[in-house]
Amino acid sequence: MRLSVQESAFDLGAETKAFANGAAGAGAIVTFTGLVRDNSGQVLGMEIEHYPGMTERAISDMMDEAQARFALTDALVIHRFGVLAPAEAIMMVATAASHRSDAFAAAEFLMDYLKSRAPFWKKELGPDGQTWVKAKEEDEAALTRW
Amino acid sequence: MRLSVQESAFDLGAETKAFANGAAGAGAIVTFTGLVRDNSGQVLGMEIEHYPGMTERAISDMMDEAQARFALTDALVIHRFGVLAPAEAIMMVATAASHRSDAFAAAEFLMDYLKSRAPFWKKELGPDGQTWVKAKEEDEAALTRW
Amino acid sequence: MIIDVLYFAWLRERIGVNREQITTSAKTVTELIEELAAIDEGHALAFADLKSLRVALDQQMARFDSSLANTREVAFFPPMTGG
Amino acid sequence: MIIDVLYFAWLRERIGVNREQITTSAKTVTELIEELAAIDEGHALAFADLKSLRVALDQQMARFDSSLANTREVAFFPPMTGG
Repeated sequence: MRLSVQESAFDLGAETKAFANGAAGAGAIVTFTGLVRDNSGQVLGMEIEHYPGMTERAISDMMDEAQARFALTDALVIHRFGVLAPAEAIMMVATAASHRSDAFAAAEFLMDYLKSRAPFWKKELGPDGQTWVKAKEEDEAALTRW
Repeated sequence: MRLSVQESAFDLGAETKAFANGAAGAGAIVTFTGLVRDNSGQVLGMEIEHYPGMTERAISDMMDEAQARFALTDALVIHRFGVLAPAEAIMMVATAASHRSDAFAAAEFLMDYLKSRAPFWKKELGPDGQTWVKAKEEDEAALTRW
Repeated sequence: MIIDVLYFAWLRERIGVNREQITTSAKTVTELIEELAAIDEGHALAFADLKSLRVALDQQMARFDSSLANTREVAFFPPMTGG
Repeated sequence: MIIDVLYFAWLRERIGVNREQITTSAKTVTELIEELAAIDEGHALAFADLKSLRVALDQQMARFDSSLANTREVAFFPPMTGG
Protein backbone atom coordinates (compact mmCIF):
# COMPACT_ATOMS: atom_id res chain seq x y z
CA MET A 1 0.00 0.00 0.00
CA ARG A 2 1.30 3.45 -0.87
CA LEU A 3 0.01 6.92 -0.05
CA SER A 4 1.39 10.16 -1.39
CA VAL A 5 0.07 13.65 -0.58
CA GLN A 6 2.04 15.90 -2.85
CA GLU A 7 2.14 19.32 -4.50
CA SER A 8 3.80 18.14 -7.71
CA ALA A 9 1.98 16.64 -10.68
CA PHE A 10 2.02 12.88 -11.14
CA ASP A 11 2.15 10.77 -14.28
CA LEU A 12 -1.12 8.81 -14.41
CA GLY A 13 0.22 6.40 -17.03
CA ALA A 14 3.45 5.65 -15.19
CA GLU A 15 1.68 5.28 -11.82
CA THR A 16 -0.96 2.95 -13.28
CA LYS A 17 1.64 0.81 -15.01
CA ALA A 18 3.88 0.61 -11.92
CA PHE A 19 0.89 -0.33 -9.77
CA ALA A 20 -0.14 -3.10 -12.18
CA ASN A 21 3.42 -4.40 -12.41
CA GLY A 22 3.58 -4.57 -8.62
CA ALA A 23 0.21 -6.32 -8.31
CA ALA A 24 1.50 -9.83 -9.05
CA GLY A 25 -1.16 -12.42 -8.28
CA ALA A 26 -4.08 -10.01 -8.59
CA GLY A 27 -6.69 -10.61 -11.27
CA ALA A 28 -8.39 -7.21 -11.20
CA ILE A 29 -7.17 -3.64 -11.00
CA VAL A 30 -9.43 -0.60 -10.74
CA THR A 31 -8.23 2.99 -10.94
CA PHE A 32 -10.09 6.22 -10.37
CA THR A 33 -8.67 9.56 -11.47
CA GLY A 34 -10.17 12.94 -10.60
CA LEU A 35 -9.43 15.77 -13.02
CA VAL A 36 -9.93 19.52 -12.78
CA ARG A 37 -13.03 19.96 -14.95
CA ASP A 38 -12.56 22.18 -17.92
CA ASN A 39 -16.00 23.75 -18.37
CA SER A 40 -15.23 25.60 -21.61
CA GLY A 41 -13.02 28.24 -20.05
CA GLN A 42 -15.20 28.88 -16.99
CA VAL A 43 -12.59 27.33 -14.71
CA LEU A 44 -9.11 28.81 -14.82
CA GLY A 45 -7.79 26.35 -12.29
CA MET A 46 -8.15 25.00 -8.80
CA GLU A 47 -6.38 25.57 -5.52
CA ILE A 48 -6.42 22.77 -2.98
CA GLU A 49 -5.73 23.40 0.69
CA HIS A 50 -5.09 20.54 3.10
CA TYR A 51 -4.25 19.82 6.73
CA PRO A 52 -0.70 18.41 6.73
CA GLY A 53 -0.38 15.49 9.12
CA MET A 54 -4.09 14.85 9.52
CA THR A 55 -4.43 14.26 5.77
CA GLU A 56 -1.93 11.41 5.78
CA ARG A 57 -3.36 9.97 8.98
CA ALA A 58 -6.97 10.08 7.76
CA ILE A 59 -6.19 8.52 4.37
CA SER A 60 -4.00 5.81 5.92
CA ASP A 61 -6.91 4.88 8.19
CA MET A 62 -9.23 4.71 5.14
CA MET A 63 -6.78 2.46 3.30
CA ASP A 64 -6.48 0.14 6.32
CA GLU A 65 -10.27 0.01 6.52
CA ALA A 66 -10.56 -0.73 2.78
CA GLN A 67 -8.05 -3.55 3.07
CA ALA A 68 -9.92 -5.01 6.05
CA ARG A 69 -13.33 -4.85 4.35
CA PHE A 70 -12.34 -6.03 0.89
CA ALA A 71 -9.87 -8.70 -0.17
CA LEU A 72 -7.30 -6.23 -1.51
CA THR A 73 -3.83 -7.34 -2.51
CA ASP A 74 -2.67 -3.73 -2.92
CA ALA A 75 -3.89 -0.13 -2.88
CA LEU A 76 -2.53 3.27 -3.90
CA VAL A 77 -3.72 6.81 -3.17
CA ILE A 78 -2.10 9.92 -4.62
CA HIS A 79 -3.68 13.31 -3.81
CA ARG A 80 -2.31 16.69 -4.79
CA PHE A 81 -2.56 20.08 -3.07
CA GLY A 82 -1.66 23.57 -4.26
CA VAL A 83 -2.60 25.19 -7.56
CA LEU A 84 -3.77 23.00 -10.47
CA ALA A 85 -4.61 23.90 -14.08
CA PRO A 86 -7.75 22.73 -15.92
CA ALA A 87 -7.60 19.07 -17.02
CA GLU A 88 -4.77 18.31 -14.57
CA ALA A 89 -5.16 15.20 -12.41
CA ILE A 90 -6.14 16.09 -8.83
CA MET A 91 -5.81 12.60 -7.41
CA MET A 92 -5.92 8.92 -8.16
CA VAL A 93 -6.89 5.74 -6.35
CA ALA A 94 -5.85 2.25 -7.47
CA THR A 95 -6.97 -1.06 -5.99
CA ALA A 96 -5.88 -4.62 -6.77
CA ALA A 97 -7.77 -7.78 -5.83
CA SER A 98 -8.34 -11.32 -7.03
CA HIS A 99 -11.87 -10.50 -8.15
CA ARG A 100 -13.37 -7.46 -9.81
CA SER A 101 -16.18 -6.93 -7.30
CA ASP A 102 -13.66 -6.32 -4.48
CA ALA A 103 -11.48 -4.04 -6.58
CA PHE A 104 -14.49 -1.95 -7.67
CA ALA A 105 -16.05 -1.79 -4.20
CA ALA A 106 -12.77 -0.80 -2.54
CA ALA A 107 -12.14 1.97 -5.08
CA GLU A 108 -15.65 3.38 -4.58
CA PHE A 109 -15.32 3.08 -0.80
CA LEU A 110 -12.02 4.98 -0.83
CA MET A 111 -13.45 7.67 -3.14
CA ASP A 112 -16.55 8.18 -0.99
CA TYR A 113 -14.38 8.60 2.11
CA LEU A 114 -11.79 10.79 0.41
CA LYS A 115 -14.56 13.13 -0.77
CA SER A 116 -15.99 13.78 2.69
CA ARG A 117 -13.48 12.63 5.32
CA ALA A 118 -10.02 13.60 4.07
CA PRO A 119 -9.10 17.18 5.07
CA PHE A 120 -8.89 18.81 1.65
CA TRP A 121 -10.70 21.97 0.58
CA LYS A 122 -11.03 22.97 -3.06
CA LYS A 123 -11.27 26.51 -4.36
CA GLU A 124 -12.23 27.12 -7.98
CA LEU A 125 -10.38 29.87 -9.75
CA GLY A 126 -12.78 31.41 -12.27
CA PRO A 127 -12.79 34.48 -14.50
CA ASP A 128 -14.88 36.35 -11.90
CA GLY A 129 -12.89 35.37 -8.82
CA GLN A 130 -12.35 32.51 -6.43
CA THR A 131 -15.04 30.27 -4.96
CA TRP A 132 -14.73 27.60 -2.29
CA VAL A 133 -16.32 24.41 -3.60
CA LYS A 134 -19.36 23.49 -1.51
CA ALA A 135 -19.62 20.01 -0.07
CA LYS A 136 -22.47 18.11 -1.72
CA GLU A 137 -25.19 16.47 0.33
CA GLU A 138 -25.03 13.48 -2.01
CA ASP A 139 -21.36 12.97 -1.11
CA GLU A 140 -22.17 12.86 2.59
CA ALA A 141 -25.12 10.56 1.86
CA ALA A 142 -22.86 8.22 -0.15
CA LEU A 143 -21.09 7.23 3.09
CA THR A 144 -24.22 5.60 4.46
CA ARG A 145 -23.96 2.73 1.97
CA TRP A 146 -20.79 1.33 3.58
CA MET B 1 -15.21 5.81 -28.08
CA ARG B 2 -12.65 3.24 -29.12
CA LEU B 3 -12.76 -0.56 -29.25
CA SER B 4 -9.84 -2.83 -30.04
CA VAL B 5 -9.97 -6.64 -30.13
CA GLN B 6 -6.36 -7.63 -30.62
CA GLU B 7 -3.85 -10.45 -30.25
CA SER B 8 -0.91 -8.24 -29.31
CA ALA B 9 -0.15 -6.97 -25.82
CA PHE B 10 -1.10 -3.40 -24.92
CA ASP B 11 0.62 -0.87 -22.70
CA LEU B 12 -1.74 -0.19 -19.78
CA GLY B 13 0.15 2.95 -18.75
CA ALA B 14 0.23 4.45 -22.23
CA GLU B 15 -3.43 3.58 -22.92
CA THR B 16 -4.57 5.06 -19.59
CA LYS B 17 -2.59 8.24 -20.14
CA ALA B 18 -3.81 8.68 -23.72
CA PHE B 19 -7.41 8.11 -22.61
CA ALA B 20 -7.09 10.74 -19.85
CA ASN B 21 -5.45 13.22 -22.22
CA GLY B 22 -8.33 12.76 -24.66
CA ALA B 23 -10.99 13.13 -21.97
CA ALA B 24 -10.96 16.94 -21.90
CA GLY B 25 -13.88 18.26 -19.89
CA ALA B 26 -14.39 15.08 -17.87
CA GLY B 27 -13.95 15.19 -14.11
CA ALA B 28 -13.76 11.45 -13.45
CA ILE B 29 -12.00 8.55 -15.12
CA VAL B 30 -12.35 4.92 -14.08
CA THR B 31 -10.28 2.07 -15.50
CA PHE B 32 -10.58 -1.65 -14.99
CA THR B 33 -7.81 -4.04 -15.97
CA GLY B 34 -8.11 -7.83 -15.94
CA LEU B 35 -4.86 -9.75 -15.50
CA VAL B 36 -4.00 -13.41 -15.92
CA ARG B 37 -3.86 -14.52 -12.29
CA ASP B 38 -0.55 -15.90 -11.18
CA ASN B 39 -1.53 -18.47 -8.54
CA SER B 40 2.02 -19.33 -7.44
CA GLY B 41 2.93 -21.26 -10.54
CA GLN B 42 -0.36 -23.15 -10.89
CA VAL B 43 -1.24 -21.20 -14.03
CA LEU B 44 1.28 -21.32 -16.87
CA GLY B 45 -0.80 -19.04 -19.03
CA MET B 46 -4.14 -18.55 -20.68
CA GLU B 47 -5.50 -19.01 -24.17
CA ILE B 48 -8.42 -16.89 -25.25
CA GLU B 49 -10.63 -17.88 -28.16
CA HIS B 50 -13.12 -15.45 -29.66
CA TYR B 51 -15.69 -15.12 -32.43
CA PRO B 52 -14.26 -12.57 -34.89
CA GLY B 53 -16.94 -10.22 -36.12
CA MET B 54 -19.49 -11.00 -33.43
CA THR B 55 -17.01 -9.91 -30.74
CA GLU B 56 -16.67 -6.42 -32.16
CA ARG B 57 -20.40 -6.14 -32.81
CA ALA B 58 -21.38 -7.30 -29.31
CA ILE B 59 -18.93 -5.00 -27.54
CA SER B 60 -19.88 -2.01 -29.70
CA ASP B 61 -23.51 -2.56 -28.73
CA MET B 62 -22.50 -2.68 -25.03
CA MET B 63 -20.57 0.57 -25.37
CA ASP B 64 -23.51 2.28 -27.07
CA GLU B 65 -25.76 1.04 -24.28
CA ALA B 66 -23.33 2.29 -21.60
CA GLN B 67 -23.20 5.71 -23.22
CA ALA B 68 -27.00 5.87 -23.38
CA ARG B 69 -27.49 4.84 -19.75
CA PHE B 70 -24.70 6.88 -18.15
CA ALA B 71 -23.50 10.39 -18.92
CA LEU B 72 -20.22 9.25 -20.47
CA THR B 73 -17.96 11.65 -22.32
CA ASP B 74 -15.76 8.80 -23.57
CA ALA B 75 -15.18 5.06 -23.29
CA LEU B 76 -12.47 2.58 -24.28
CA VAL B 77 -12.44 -1.22 -24.44
CA ILE B 78 -9.36 -3.27 -25.31
CA HIS B 79 -9.63 -7.08 -25.20
CA ARG B 80 -6.96 -9.55 -26.22
CA PHE B 81 -7.21 -13.04 -27.67
CA GLY B 82 -4.59 -15.73 -28.23
CA VAL B 83 -2.00 -16.98 -25.74
CA LEU B 84 -1.19 -14.86 -22.66
CA ALA B 85 1.42 -15.37 -19.94
CA PRO B 86 0.71 -15.07 -16.19
CA ALA B 87 0.36 -11.45 -14.98
CA GLU B 88 -0.27 -10.19 -18.53
CA ALA B 89 -3.21 -7.83 -19.03
CA ILE B 90 -6.16 -9.62 -20.67
CA MET B 91 -8.28 -6.55 -21.21
CA MET B 92 -9.06 -3.05 -20.03
CA VAL B 93 -12.08 -0.78 -19.86
CA ALA B 94 -11.90 2.98 -19.35
CA THR B 95 -14.80 5.39 -18.84
CA ALA B 96 -14.86 9.17 -18.57
CA ALA B 97 -17.72 11.26 -17.15
CA SER B 98 -18.34 14.52 -15.35
CA HIS B 99 -19.12 12.72 -12.10
CA ARG B 100 -17.59 9.69 -10.45
CA SER B 101 -20.85 7.79 -9.97
CA ASP B 102 -21.43 7.62 -13.75
CA ALA B 103 -17.83 6.65 -14.50
CA PHE B 104 -17.90 3.85 -11.89
CA ALA B 105 -21.33 2.56 -12.88
CA ALA B 106 -20.49 2.50 -16.60
CA ALA B 107 -17.23 0.62 -15.99
CA GLU B 108 -19.02 -1.99 -13.86
CA PHE B 109 -21.83 -2.27 -16.41
CA LEU B 110 -19.35 -2.85 -19.23
CA MET B 111 -17.42 -5.42 -17.17
CA ASP B 112 -20.56 -7.36 -16.24
CA TYR B 113 -21.61 -7.53 -19.89
CA LEU B 114 -18.12 -8.33 -21.20
CA LYS B 115 -17.92 -11.26 -18.75
CA SER B 116 -21.10 -12.96 -19.92
CA ARG B 117 -22.14 -11.50 -23.26
CA ALA B 118 -18.99 -10.95 -25.31
CA PRO B 119 -17.99 -14.10 -27.24
CA PHE B 120 -14.70 -14.93 -25.56
CA TRP B 121 -13.73 -18.29 -24.05
CA LYS B 122 -10.80 -18.68 -21.71
CA LYS B 123 -8.69 -21.79 -21.32
CA GLU B 124 -6.23 -22.06 -18.45
CA LEU B 125 -2.92 -23.64 -19.24
CA GLY B 126 -1.75 -25.44 -16.10
CA PRO B 127 1.02 -27.88 -15.22
CA ASP B 128 -1.43 -30.79 -15.59
CA GLY B 129 -3.05 -29.73 -18.84
CA GLN B 130 -5.58 -27.32 -20.26
CA THR B 131 -8.94 -26.48 -18.73
CA TRP B 132 -11.75 -24.37 -20.16
CA VAL B 133 -12.74 -21.75 -17.59
CA LYS B 134 -16.30 -22.36 -16.40
CA ALA B 135 -18.78 -19.48 -16.51
CA LYS B 136 -19.74 -18.45 -12.98
CA GLU B 137 -23.35 -18.25 -11.90
CA GLU B 138 -22.52 -15.02 -10.04
CA ASP B 139 -21.39 -13.43 -13.31
CA GLU B 140 -24.71 -14.26 -14.98
CA ALA B 141 -26.55 -13.05 -11.88
CA ALA B 142 -24.61 -9.75 -11.94
CA LEU B 143 -26.47 -8.78 -15.14
CA THR B 144 -29.79 -8.63 -13.33
CA ARG B 145 -28.75 -5.46 -11.48
CA TRP B 146 -28.76 -3.36 -14.66
CA MET C 1 -30.82 -24.02 -47.64
CA ILE C 2 -27.06 -23.92 -46.97
CA ILE C 3 -25.90 -22.67 -43.58
CA ASP C 4 -22.43 -22.07 -42.17
CA VAL C 5 -22.25 -23.69 -38.73
CA LEU C 6 -19.49 -22.47 -36.39
CA TYR C 7 -18.24 -24.08 -33.18
CA PHE C 8 -16.18 -22.51 -30.39
CA ALA C 9 -14.26 -23.63 -27.31
CA TRP C 10 -14.97 -27.20 -26.14
CA LEU C 11 -17.71 -27.65 -28.76
CA ARG C 12 -15.10 -27.06 -31.45
CA GLU C 13 -12.77 -29.54 -29.76
CA ARG C 14 -15.43 -32.27 -29.46
CA ILE C 15 -16.60 -31.87 -33.04
CA GLY C 16 -13.09 -31.52 -34.42
CA VAL C 17 -13.73 -28.64 -36.82
CA ASN C 18 -14.41 -24.97 -36.22
CA ARG C 19 -16.79 -24.59 -39.16
CA GLU C 20 -18.83 -26.72 -41.52
CA GLN C 21 -21.35 -26.09 -44.28
CA ILE C 22 -24.67 -27.83 -43.73
CA THR C 23 -27.47 -28.31 -46.23
CA THR C 24 -30.65 -28.40 -44.18
CA SER C 25 -34.37 -27.84 -44.23
CA ALA C 26 -34.48 -27.18 -40.46
CA LYS C 27 -36.89 -24.39 -39.53
CA THR C 28 -35.57 -23.72 -36.01
CA VAL C 29 -32.33 -24.03 -34.07
CA THR C 30 -33.74 -27.06 -32.26
CA GLU C 31 -34.42 -28.85 -35.58
CA LEU C 32 -30.88 -28.02 -36.76
CA ILE C 33 -29.40 -29.39 -33.53
CA GLU C 34 -31.27 -32.68 -34.06
CA GLU C 35 -29.75 -33.00 -37.52
CA LEU C 36 -26.25 -32.08 -36.35
CA ALA C 37 -26.33 -34.46 -33.35
CA ALA C 38 -27.05 -37.35 -35.76
CA ILE C 39 -23.87 -36.77 -37.83
CA ASP C 40 -21.43 -38.71 -35.64
CA GLU C 41 -20.35 -39.44 -32.07
CA GLY C 42 -18.43 -36.15 -31.70
CA HIS C 43 -21.48 -34.13 -32.73
CA ALA C 44 -23.73 -36.20 -30.48
CA LEU C 45 -21.43 -35.56 -27.52
CA ALA C 46 -21.21 -31.84 -28.28
CA PHE C 47 -24.99 -31.46 -28.30
CA ALA C 48 -25.67 -33.82 -25.39
CA ASP C 49 -26.21 -31.09 -22.78
CA LEU C 50 -28.22 -28.19 -24.18
CA LYS C 51 -28.21 -26.33 -20.86
CA SER C 52 -24.52 -25.49 -21.30
CA LEU C 53 -25.01 -24.46 -24.92
CA ARG C 54 -25.53 -21.00 -26.40
CA VAL C 55 -26.46 -20.11 -29.97
CA ALA C 56 -25.99 -17.04 -32.17
CA LEU C 57 -27.72 -16.46 -35.52
CA ASP C 58 -25.77 -14.20 -37.86
CA GLN C 59 -23.71 -13.04 -34.86
CA GLN C 60 -26.68 -12.13 -32.67
CA MET C 61 -27.57 -14.14 -29.58
CA ALA C 62 -30.68 -16.27 -30.18
CA ARG C 63 -32.79 -19.01 -28.57
CA PHE C 64 -33.27 -22.65 -29.44
CA ASP C 65 -36.78 -21.93 -30.69
CA SER C 66 -35.60 -19.06 -32.92
CA SER C 67 -36.45 -19.36 -36.62
CA LEU C 68 -33.63 -20.01 -39.09
CA ALA C 69 -35.36 -18.06 -41.86
CA ASN C 70 -32.79 -15.94 -43.75
CA THR C 71 -29.99 -17.12 -41.47
CA ARG C 72 -26.62 -17.64 -43.11
CA GLU C 73 -24.40 -18.30 -40.09
CA VAL C 74 -25.23 -20.29 -36.95
CA ALA C 75 -22.72 -20.46 -34.09
CA PHE C 76 -22.78 -22.83 -31.12
CA PHE C 77 -20.65 -22.30 -28.03
CA PRO C 78 -20.55 -22.68 -24.24
CA PRO C 79 -21.39 -19.76 -21.91
CA MET C 80 -18.94 -16.92 -22.50
CA THR C 81 -16.05 -16.24 -20.17
CA GLY C 82 -14.64 -12.91 -21.30
CA GLY C 83 -13.43 -9.91 -19.33
CA MET D 1 -3.99 25.28 29.31
CA ILE D 2 -2.41 26.39 26.02
CA ILE D 3 -3.94 25.07 22.80
CA ASP D 4 -2.92 25.50 19.17
CA VAL D 5 -6.01 26.45 17.17
CA LEU D 6 -5.87 25.91 13.39
CA TYR D 7 -8.21 27.28 10.72
CA PHE D 8 -8.67 26.09 7.14
CA ALA D 9 -10.39 27.26 3.96
CA TRP D 10 -12.89 30.09 4.39
CA LEU D 11 -12.55 29.99 8.17
CA ARG D 12 -8.87 30.82 7.78
CA GLU D 13 -9.76 33.64 5.38
CA ARG D 14 -12.40 35.14 7.70
CA ILE D 15 -10.16 34.99 10.76
CA GLY D 16 -7.09 36.17 8.89
CA VAL D 17 -4.59 33.69 10.37
CA ASN D 18 -4.12 29.97 9.85
CA ARG D 19 -3.03 29.28 13.43
CA GLU D 20 -3.08 30.94 16.86
CA GLN D 21 -2.12 29.95 20.38
CA ILE D 22 -4.95 30.28 22.87
CA THR D 23 -4.75 30.14 26.66
CA THR D 24 -8.06 28.75 27.81
CA SER D 25 -9.86 26.91 30.57
CA ALA D 26 -12.57 25.63 28.20
CA LYS D 27 -13.61 22.06 28.96
CA THR D 28 -15.35 21.30 25.65
CA VAL D 29 -15.18 22.39 22.02
CA THR D 30 -18.39 24.39 22.50
CA GLU D 31 -16.86 26.34 25.37
CA LEU D 32 -13.75 27.04 23.30
CA ILE D 33 -15.89 28.27 20.38
CA GLU D 34 -17.66 30.73 22.71
CA GLU D 35 -14.31 32.16 23.77
CA LEU D 36 -12.98 32.34 20.21
CA ALA D 37 -16.13 33.98 18.82
CA ALA D 38 -15.70 36.81 21.37
CA ILE D 39 -12.20 37.77 20.16
CA ASP D 40 -13.23 40.05 17.26
CA GLU D 41 -15.62 40.45 14.34
CA GLY D 42 -13.69 38.05 12.09
CA HIS D 43 -13.85 35.30 14.68
CA ALA D 44 -17.53 36.02 15.37
CA LEU D 45 -18.31 35.71 11.65
CA ALA D 46 -16.29 32.51 11.29
CA PHE D 47 -18.20 30.85 14.12
CA ALA D 48 -21.63 32.26 13.24
CA ASP D 49 -22.93 29.11 11.55
CA LEU D 50 -21.94 25.97 13.43
CA LYS D 51 -23.82 23.71 11.01
CA SER D 52 -21.17 24.32 8.35
CA LEU D 53 -18.31 23.83 10.79
CA ARG D 54 -16.26 20.71 11.49
CA VAL D 55 -13.72 20.17 14.28
CA ALA D 56 -10.71 17.89 14.75
CA LEU D 57 -8.89 17.33 18.06
CA ASP D 58 -5.25 16.33 17.64
CA GLN D 59 -6.02 15.47 14.00
CA GLN D 60 -8.98 13.19 14.73
CA MET D 61 -12.54 14.21 13.84
CA ALA D 62 -14.50 15.17 16.94
CA ARG D 63 -17.83 16.66 18.04
CA PHE D 64 -18.73 20.00 19.60
CA ASP D 65 -19.44 18.30 22.95
CA SER D 66 -16.08 16.48 22.90
CA SER D 67 -13.82 17.08 25.91
CA LEU D 68 -10.63 19.10 25.42
CA ALA D 69 -8.77 17.18 28.13
CA ASN D 70 -5.18 16.46 26.99
CA THR D 71 -5.82 18.16 23.63
CA ARG D 72 -2.91 20.10 22.16
CA GLU D 73 -4.25 20.98 18.70
CA VAL D 74 -7.80 21.96 17.72
CA ALA D 75 -8.66 22.52 14.06
CA PHE D 76 -11.81 24.18 12.68
CA PHE D 77 -12.82 23.90 9.03
CA PRO D 78 -15.79 23.63 6.66
CA PRO D 79 -16.99 20.25 5.33
CA MET D 80 -14.21 18.62 3.35
CA THR D 81 -14.20 18.59 -0.45
CA GLY D 82 -11.40 16.23 -1.39
CA GLY D 83 -11.21 13.56 -4.05
